[in-house]
Amino acid sequence: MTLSHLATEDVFVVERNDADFRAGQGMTKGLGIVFRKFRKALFGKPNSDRADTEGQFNVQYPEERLAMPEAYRNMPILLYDDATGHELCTSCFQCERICPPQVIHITQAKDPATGKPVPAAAKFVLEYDTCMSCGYCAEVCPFDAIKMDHDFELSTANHPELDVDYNRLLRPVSYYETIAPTMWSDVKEQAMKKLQNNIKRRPGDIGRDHGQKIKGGAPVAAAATPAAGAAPAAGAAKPRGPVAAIGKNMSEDKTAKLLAIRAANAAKRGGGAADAAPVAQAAPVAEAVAAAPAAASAAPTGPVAAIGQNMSEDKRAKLEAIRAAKRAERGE
Amino acid sequence: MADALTQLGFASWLSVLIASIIKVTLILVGGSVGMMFLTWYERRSISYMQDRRGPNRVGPQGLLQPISEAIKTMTKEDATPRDADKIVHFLAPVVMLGATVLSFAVIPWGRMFPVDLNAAVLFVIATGGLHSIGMMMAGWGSNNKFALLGGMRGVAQLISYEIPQVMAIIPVVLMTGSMSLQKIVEAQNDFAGLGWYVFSPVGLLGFALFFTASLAEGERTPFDIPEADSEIIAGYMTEYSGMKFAVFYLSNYMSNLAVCFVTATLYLGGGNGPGVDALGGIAGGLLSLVYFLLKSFALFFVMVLIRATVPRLRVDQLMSFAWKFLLPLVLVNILSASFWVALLRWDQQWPQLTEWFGAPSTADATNWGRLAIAIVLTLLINAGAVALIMRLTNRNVQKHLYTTDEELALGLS
Amino acid sequence: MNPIAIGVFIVIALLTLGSGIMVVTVRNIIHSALWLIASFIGVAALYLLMEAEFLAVVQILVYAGAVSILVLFAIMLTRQVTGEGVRVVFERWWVALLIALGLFGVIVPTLWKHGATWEEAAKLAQVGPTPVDGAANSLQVATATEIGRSFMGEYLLPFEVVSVLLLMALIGAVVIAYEERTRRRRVLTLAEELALKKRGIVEPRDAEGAVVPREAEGKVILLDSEQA
Amino acid sequence: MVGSVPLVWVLTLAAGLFCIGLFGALSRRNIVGMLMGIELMLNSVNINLVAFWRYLQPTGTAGLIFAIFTIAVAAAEVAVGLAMVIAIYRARLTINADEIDTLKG
Repeated sequence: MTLSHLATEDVFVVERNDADFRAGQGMTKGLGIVFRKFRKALFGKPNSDRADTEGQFNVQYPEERLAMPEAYRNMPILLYDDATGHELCTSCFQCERICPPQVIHITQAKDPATGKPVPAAAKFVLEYDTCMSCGYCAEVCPFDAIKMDHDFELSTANHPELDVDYNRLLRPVSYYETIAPTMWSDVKEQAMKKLQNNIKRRPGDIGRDHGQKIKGGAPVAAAATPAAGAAPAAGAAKPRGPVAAIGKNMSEDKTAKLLAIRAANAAKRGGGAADAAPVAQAAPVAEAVAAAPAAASAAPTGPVAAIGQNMSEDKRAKLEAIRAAKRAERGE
Repeated sequence: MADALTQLGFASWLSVLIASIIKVTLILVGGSVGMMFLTWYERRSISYMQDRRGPNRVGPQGLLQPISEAIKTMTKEDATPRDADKIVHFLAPVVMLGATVLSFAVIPWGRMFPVDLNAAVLFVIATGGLHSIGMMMAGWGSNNKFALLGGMRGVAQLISYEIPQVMAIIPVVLMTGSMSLQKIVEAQNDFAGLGWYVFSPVGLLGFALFFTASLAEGERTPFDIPEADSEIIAGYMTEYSGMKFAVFYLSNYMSNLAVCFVTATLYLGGGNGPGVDALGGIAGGLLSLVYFLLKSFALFFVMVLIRATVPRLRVDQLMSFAWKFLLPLVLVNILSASFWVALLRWDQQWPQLTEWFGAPSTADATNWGRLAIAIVLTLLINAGAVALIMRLTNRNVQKHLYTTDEELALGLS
Repeated sequence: MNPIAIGVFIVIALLTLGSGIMVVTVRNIIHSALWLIASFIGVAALYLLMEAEFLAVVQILVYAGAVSILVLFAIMLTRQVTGEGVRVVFERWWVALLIALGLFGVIVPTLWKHGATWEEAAKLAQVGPTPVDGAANSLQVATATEIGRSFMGEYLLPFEVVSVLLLMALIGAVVIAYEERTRRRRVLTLAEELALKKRGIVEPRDAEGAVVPREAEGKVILLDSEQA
Repeated sequence: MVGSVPLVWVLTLAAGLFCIGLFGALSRRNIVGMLMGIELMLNSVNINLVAFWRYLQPTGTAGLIFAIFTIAVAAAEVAVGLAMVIAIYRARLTINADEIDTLKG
């Protein structure tokens, strides 16, 4: 290696101090420093002052936790009003549109009487496994309905569990207020105003009929421990039949449910999976669970090809069901 | 123990057999438990040196961590490379562990001696030398260039550091007049159990030199060149996994334990200490064991401290350290040890000196005047030698740092 | 008669002889060297059995620890292609076998002829000096201490001769195996090269930028980049 | 050991080892192989020395001393021998005894 191509001033040569470099001296000094660190770490107090470079720094994670910064973002959640139980989401599809990995899937709610769309989501599915925590959805939401959660302990041995729906997405506004007070106080007023407007346009229970909600505006206990927030929702009674429980049997349950919806939509559309249609028409939604195998056998004829090949079976069915439902709504 | 069994009515050969089996079992159990404790001890103390906490989850203060690691290692896949020499590859860890366990045959635990071999000191060194065979087998049998490099480096290192190691023991052997570890421990029992060799100038220098050479023999940092993981993956252990790797690990830590035990026995008085003789019997034996373990683990702490401080040497630095630094000092130490012995015990060692210079004034009691002379003389010799070597080394270092103008002008140095 | 001693002796003898046979018959020269180590250790165990502790330890230290490693190093430094079809023994190896077997056939009957005489002598030799106080007759086998005294007394001249021999072997081995380097090379440090540059000593380069060696006061400046 | 195993057994073992070494030294083409055979022979000689010492003159030291001399000489021999092997290999790129047939170095 030669330095001819370098200018003289390009090279920085460290001048060594002779006195520090006598044989053995540096070693003795170094051993002394290390021993001092050992003594301080073992007998000194745990170090809380970050400016001090000696002492015990470790945070004993499961028991001790560092306070999360307010703007920390992990996974998206949906908010609902503590007092009324109404969700803030109006199914405006802004988040679904902006989501870079396209993991948000919304179905708009409809007035059963008139069939007209209502500013509320009938279904809201989010794939946590593919979500990249970019926070665009929370950024773009005009109604401040979708926010980023601080809970990061989401690991599971059951992969389909990471496709979450309303049951695991909903959090009360008071919970979000505890984890991000200033960020919420900035938007609180307008968000609540918009919600009040939307509630007026929601007939019946639409907009507050998902999962378990605490009514009456009591401060939510779940706010203290985010992980516990989802637990009561899973165990409680469900307002409507086919809402899936979270747990081991979830994927099976959900598949059946989604297939049933898909079959019903297909029947409404009148085309596509023609042989599945009569079954779906004859049976009510709850009984369509029994028809699931038949629907599954018909599935490949649908728009499956458009969906990625490496998707799991139930996810593919689910996505297909949602798309079919949307297509039906658009009146194809 | 064999005598007691014979009195119980066993045949003499049977009682010898039973006693041997019991001893071997105790040594193996003690060695492995000691090794497990050592891994925990090293990880905890080096963590605190680096402002961390180290393993503290499994069991109280993480004491059961080695057991969980052992279970983990045993459940791992035991892979052998396709083109490896299967038998040699398999035998290498066995040879390594066998050599280590052999050295435990003579190493005392406090005042308990499994076997009092006549040449016990040499035996420990010789079994340490057997490690080089295991290393060579592992390096060659793996059919991997990194393994071979590590094996060759390790063997070269072990062979060169064996010389200063053996010669650093010679002063102790001279001062004791025997190579039996038991006699060496007995000889350090003066002054109420505090007559350790390390308190004499000869023993102090010998201790430092022997411990340094032993670090190299045990491949401890800064001499961990055979398994330098940033250069040659894991050296001769590269192609080992699962239980075979665990056996290498076991052998490494057991030999580190052996090094601590031997150093404590040779220079720090073994199980001697104040109160051992006064208590006597089983209580005294237990106290000596406690003293012994304390000394050994303090030595191991120094090893860990060095590991946390000093970076790895280069191969040429390793060799020049052995031949240019350790070896001259060791030779000087032997010289001053002979002065020491001549001054303190010429009546026992060299009767002809008594003829020439007259009999020493008192035969049995400590002769303080002669002791003082011996201390001053050996201190002068040793300190002078150390100062000289340090100065020469320093000049060498500076010569390598700064090249003189003439050398630069010539482009040579 | 001690059955353990006989059993141990037979095991050690089988180990020593078996690995000795493997040394001379195995094709792979490295395996041969490893078997040699096994044989050395067997011999050391035999010494231990014969209460020559010091010698056993020296055997392990010198033979198993040093000589065998030297042999392995030599093999690895002079490794050549070995495989099927490469002869590892001479064509007339059976002559060697005949000679060895013939020698064995001569030695062993001679030994066994004198066996009884030696047994008598051995029995006599095992009796230690008569104790003064009438205690049990105990034989003190010579230990390392006695060996040391003999070296410094009776055998001082042979001892010195052997040390001179070892020194000669040391120097001789270095002289024979030393690879003479005609040119010394040294990689300059950054600081040194910088100092060279500051003094305006820049090595000349050709069109491609490679360094051209040049004569300076009769000595060649050789830098690392010249290796190419 | 001494009371149980006759001296002749040990000597027979030594003779066997000597003959094995002799066969190796005579038959191997590889010089290192020959050296290994010679090492075996030297070891068998040492066994003889130690056996005679232990059985016939256990209080003396002559047998042990000469065994140690043998070990020292063997070590010297191996060092020089292997140095020569390496030098030969450098010059000829072979260490087979029958291929090294010129007298010039």
